Amino acid sequence: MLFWFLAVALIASAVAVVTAAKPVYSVIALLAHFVTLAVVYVSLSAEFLAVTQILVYSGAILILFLFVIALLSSGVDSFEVGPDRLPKLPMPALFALVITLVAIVFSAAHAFAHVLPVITPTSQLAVGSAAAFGSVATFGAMLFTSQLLPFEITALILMVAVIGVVVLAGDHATLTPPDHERLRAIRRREREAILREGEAS
Amino acid sequence: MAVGELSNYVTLSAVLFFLGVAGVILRRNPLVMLMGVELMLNASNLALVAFSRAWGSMVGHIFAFLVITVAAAEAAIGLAIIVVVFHRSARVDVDDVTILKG
Amino acid sequence: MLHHAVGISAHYPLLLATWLLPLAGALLLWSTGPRIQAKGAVLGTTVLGAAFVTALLSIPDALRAADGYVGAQQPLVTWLPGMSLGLLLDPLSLLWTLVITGVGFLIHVYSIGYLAGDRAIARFFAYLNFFVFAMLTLVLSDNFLGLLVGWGLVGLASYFLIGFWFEKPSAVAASRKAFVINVAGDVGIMLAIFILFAQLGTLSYGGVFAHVAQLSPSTLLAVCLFLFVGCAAKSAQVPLHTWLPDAMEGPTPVSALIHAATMVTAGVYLIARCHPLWDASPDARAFVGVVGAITALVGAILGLGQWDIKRILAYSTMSQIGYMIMGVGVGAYQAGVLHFFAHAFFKAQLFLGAGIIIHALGDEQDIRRMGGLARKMPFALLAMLTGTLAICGIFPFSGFFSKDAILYGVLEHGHPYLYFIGVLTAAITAYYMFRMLFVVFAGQARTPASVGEHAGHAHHAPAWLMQLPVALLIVPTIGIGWLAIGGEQSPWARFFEPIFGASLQPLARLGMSEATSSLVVTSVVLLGIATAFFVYATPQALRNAPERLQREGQRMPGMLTHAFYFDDALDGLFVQPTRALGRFCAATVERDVLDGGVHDITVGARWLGHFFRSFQTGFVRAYALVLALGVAAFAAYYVLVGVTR
Amino acid sequence: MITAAALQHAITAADWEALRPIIWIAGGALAVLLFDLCLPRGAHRISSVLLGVTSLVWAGGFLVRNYHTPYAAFGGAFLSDGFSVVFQGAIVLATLLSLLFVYTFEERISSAGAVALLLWAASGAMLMTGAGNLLILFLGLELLSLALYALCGMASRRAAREAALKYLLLSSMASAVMLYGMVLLFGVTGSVNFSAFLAPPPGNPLYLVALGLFYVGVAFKLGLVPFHIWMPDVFEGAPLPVTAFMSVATKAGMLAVLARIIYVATPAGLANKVLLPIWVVAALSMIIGNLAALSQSNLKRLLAYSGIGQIGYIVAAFAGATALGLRYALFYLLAYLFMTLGAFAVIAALSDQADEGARLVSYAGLAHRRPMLAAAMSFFLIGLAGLPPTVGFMGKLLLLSSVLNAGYISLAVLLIVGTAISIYAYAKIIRVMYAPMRHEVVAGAMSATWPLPWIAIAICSVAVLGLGLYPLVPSAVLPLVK
Repeated sequence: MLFWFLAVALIASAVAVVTAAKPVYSVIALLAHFVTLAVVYVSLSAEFLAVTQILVYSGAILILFLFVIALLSSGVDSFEVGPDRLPKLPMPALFALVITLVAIVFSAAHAFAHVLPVITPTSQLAVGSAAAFGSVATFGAMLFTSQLLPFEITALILMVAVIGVVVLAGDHATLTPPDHERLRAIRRREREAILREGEAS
Repeated sequence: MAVGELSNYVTLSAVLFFLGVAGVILRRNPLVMLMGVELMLNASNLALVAFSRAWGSMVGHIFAFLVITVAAAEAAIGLAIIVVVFHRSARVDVDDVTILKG
Repeated sequence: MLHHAVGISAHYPLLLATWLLPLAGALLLWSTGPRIQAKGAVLGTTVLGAAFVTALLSIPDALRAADGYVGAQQPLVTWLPGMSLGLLLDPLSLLWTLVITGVGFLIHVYSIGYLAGDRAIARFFAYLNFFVFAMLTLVLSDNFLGLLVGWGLVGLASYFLIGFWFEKPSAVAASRKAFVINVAGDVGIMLAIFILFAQLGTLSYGGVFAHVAQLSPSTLLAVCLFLFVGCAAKSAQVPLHTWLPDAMEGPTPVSALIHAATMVTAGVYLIARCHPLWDASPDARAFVGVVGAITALVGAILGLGQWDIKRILAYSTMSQIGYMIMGVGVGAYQAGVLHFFAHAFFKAQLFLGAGIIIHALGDEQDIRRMGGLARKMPFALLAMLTGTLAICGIFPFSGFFSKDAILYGVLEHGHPYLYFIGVLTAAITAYYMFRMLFVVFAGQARTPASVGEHAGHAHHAPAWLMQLPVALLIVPTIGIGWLAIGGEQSPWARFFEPIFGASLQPLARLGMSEATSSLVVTSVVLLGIATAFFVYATPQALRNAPERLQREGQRMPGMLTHAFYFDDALDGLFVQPTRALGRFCAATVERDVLDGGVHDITVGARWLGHFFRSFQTGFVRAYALVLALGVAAFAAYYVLVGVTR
Repeated sequence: MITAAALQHAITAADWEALRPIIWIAGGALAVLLFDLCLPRGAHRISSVLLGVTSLVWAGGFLVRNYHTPYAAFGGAFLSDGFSVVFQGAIVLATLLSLLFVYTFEERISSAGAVALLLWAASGAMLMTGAGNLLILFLGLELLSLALYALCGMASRRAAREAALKYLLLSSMASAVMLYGMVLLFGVTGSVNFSAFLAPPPGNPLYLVALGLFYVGVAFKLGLVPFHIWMPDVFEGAPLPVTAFMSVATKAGMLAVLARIIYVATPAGLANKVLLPIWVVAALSMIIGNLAALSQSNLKRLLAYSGIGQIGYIVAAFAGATALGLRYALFYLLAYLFMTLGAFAVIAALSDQADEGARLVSYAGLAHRRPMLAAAMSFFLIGLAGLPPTVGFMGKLLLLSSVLNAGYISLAVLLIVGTAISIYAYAKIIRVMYAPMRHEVVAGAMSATWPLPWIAIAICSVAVLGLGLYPLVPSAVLPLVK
């Protein structure tokens, strides 16, 4: 019963994210979505993940989104201003989505109804004891032993994010007038001359 | 503890995943497109956690944790790019960005 | 240690030297050229002379019989799976090697004089040396892959050399045309190689020829035809010949070396080399023979209407190669190869002689503005006359023996129609070659500038630099035909016994003997010469030559204005129709059919390109939609596979 | 409550040995950043390039050693076998050559940041080549992609930023689709190891759908039609070194993944049906990529389209999953690397910080102004067109023979047709360069400021000719099954 309640909440909040009229509403809907998802994780005994979900997503990522919305000052405007230049897009898009969705759902139902294990009560879990599954301790132990390599790589990924943002933003902050402006103008004129000559011939 | 059929979880995650794709394709605001990507990643995570539980293997949890980390990094870089692209434009619309084509 | 690592063991250092010396010369000239210019010319020539000497010294290697094959095999690459690449010097490749290095050396010497004072003379010699290296790669390779590499490289070298004077737009256009057509030929050979490799798993000549029987007749035909596409492009066979006359935009020594003596005969070499394939495929033989005959005839007809001395020679080259291809195509390999050998000398001589005239007249190439050069340039007359007699096939010049051998071979292999075309072509050849000779040398001078003052040439290279090579070429032009006397016991036949001995044998004896055939050919040739004489060289014809030539140039029917009945009759009966035919071939077939067809394909491909580009709208959401559609297609496919499994 | 199995896995020095090339490169990036803080203003660019090159060369040394000692590190998470080492070598080479073009970045772009990000992107691609399970594959892919998002936008041109935005949105969508495929694979088999996919549960359609989604991600990164749609735009807009890097290193990483999946993780009985879509998109790429290249007027864009075709050739070599096909695909990858990066080096030699010399009009009459550059460019284009005596011809010959060996006649025919079309596209550039000059002003308008691209041109020319005449096909072992 809880599953169905959560499912409805998840889908509703996702629909709200996609259809909201203003970016800020989308962020709020996304927040609701993430929190609900954390509840689902708890229900599947993934405690540590639930906590991470709240901390990282709601605490960090969504705040970033809010910052950018504020920075671009379009957060309060509605999303789509101006004419839609691709009015024929939605129908084929929905067509593609429905086909793929049906493919996955159909084969998933086929697969898990007969072949694979259904979700079992915690007491029958293969891993250690029931309490260990999903716990912070087990998670941490795995992360620092058998899954050490992926963990180390995430450090690199975060480093890339930091440096990448700094480089992109730094470029933006230090807007000095380029030395090559004059040169570029000259070259542009030359090329246009060649182009004209090419067209004339 | 509410435990349901595994295929229910997969179906739910598939639906969420495709709501995310719809967000990417149908919306013109890059911020919402990025949120669509976040929805897709979270849908994957939901399926991962469910599968993990079904198989009794916590590798899925590790995987989901990595996905969350990557999503954070991706959001950071993505937002930076959006700021760089749109910081001077009057409206935030990806359809305005079409000088590369052909 | 090194030879082990690289896989080379030098069994035949002389052969390697012959092959690599021109490359070394080219690299040296490329790197140091701009500084040493004129000395570079001497350097390039010396290198080629050395290559010729080493080639001569390797003759014993080439004739040595060992392990069931004759010649010297030098492995180079041995570590590739299913592939072994190397060099092979046997009588066939020896013949080409000697011509390439020998004639090449003489033409190098000639070029020192011809290009003296050119700003980029070192670059020219670098190209020439590079060409020789490429050509040697082509003929010395013991496998199809090396052949193709050489095949592509000679095309490249030819492209560089035709466009050597890149300030001339016509030269650039000509080089481009030559390159494009040659690349088309390369693709044909590539396809043939792909088929051979896929079917037989080997690319060495020996390996392929040993397993010809494994190929089905249709596969064999496909291989032969794809190979022949390459031959036709390189050897200017109809309908891929159009680049050759244009290639005359290059310097004259280039025309002599590449577009007369060596490169354009690569197709003859390829067919002779691959004769086991042709032996096994009668359909391919018939096709190649017919194309060769048509080329011979069309080249001769097109030669009738030309005024540019080099273009006349170019069409005659095309026509003569048509003979060779016809010969090797129907199975008379020795005769075709003999004609190549004879042609290499007399055509080089003709071009170099023409070059002397052009040089002396200050780059004048129009024969209507020459005339009366016999007294002023006796040496040029000697060179051109002997060359012309040879190309017409007058006894005792080399062309007599080789052309007769081809024609009789064609008859022997059961192609009377081709024989008839060949004889007709011989008559036309005699006509237009002597027409050129008469217009250039007979009568009064029509040149405004006085001969010998080198109008437009500020430099004075010693005259012997250009005359000596021509004089040396006259010797083989007279001499080599004698090698073929004696039928199957002749030195020529015994030389090629190891190569062609086991190949196709001619049909049973025919009603016509070889002597009768020679008589027929000689008489039609004399008829052609006589006609040319009456049209261009009678005292009356010479007296008003300028006006007459002018009129002929303006393509006016001459019945009313002509004072001489005979002349006008000939003109109306013979000259005008053939000229009209020539014009028709040049205008309709060449421009509309060939260029037009190529054009349509290009346009179609362009249109498709634009069509696929039009999906690239620039809208990122549209791209995302394309992705989503792709995902849907994949998902749908996999679900269907999963369900039906 | 730690499971016994988790602790039993002890990490030894050998595990880190297998990763040492990647560690050197990732560490080199840090060194680049640190030195950048210490050095005076004028020395930034050269020190970054030198440090980057040094770390790559060091990594190359370790690769040579690893080639002979295959090892499944971290319990099979990272497989350092001959197969992956060759791919890693290709990535190292491509990164090294791309670094030589770094000076084309604008003055105010932090070159240290760019070099560091390039090195990290290379680490990501190298991780992908050895990935033995989905986690490493996903992380490697994301490491590569994230660095590239930022790198694409590192120029003040609007085109560069547009490229970054498009790449970000489309690639993250494709990554998410691929991730979903991986998740479903995990769900079906209960394992994240590639080796577990060899024995899929019987009668399970979800397994195939999961593979399908996975292949979408692969095809997207490889730029196979119709998933190529992002490539021309991104290649044209991104800064030159980034485009050069992406055209080879990204492809090499993903090709390794595809090869591992095809050769190790595809059940033999299913291979025909499962891989059919891959052959279809490869075939489409050969034809459509080359067709679209016909009428391009920007060289970077043209090389993007030509790359689509070239990668199609390589993927076709995997058809039939023969050992020969893998070896020849590896060889052609090297050929493609040198030919493409050679062409990029020529573009770099004609670029300066104000202008990337990628527009075709800039090449009109180049042969008369810069004959060496024009000759080099023609040489690389001849190679890409697959004509002798270049490695492009040799590679294509080998590819074709392996495709025919595997019995895929139609793919072979399409390969030839694609080659024929591409000759037109490349000949067009050569024609433009060698056309007579009609405008004198252009002479000397573009000048190479650094000798670095000349080094790249020299390396690539020697390799293109050398490998064309003496093809040293790597005898790499088949992917390690663990």
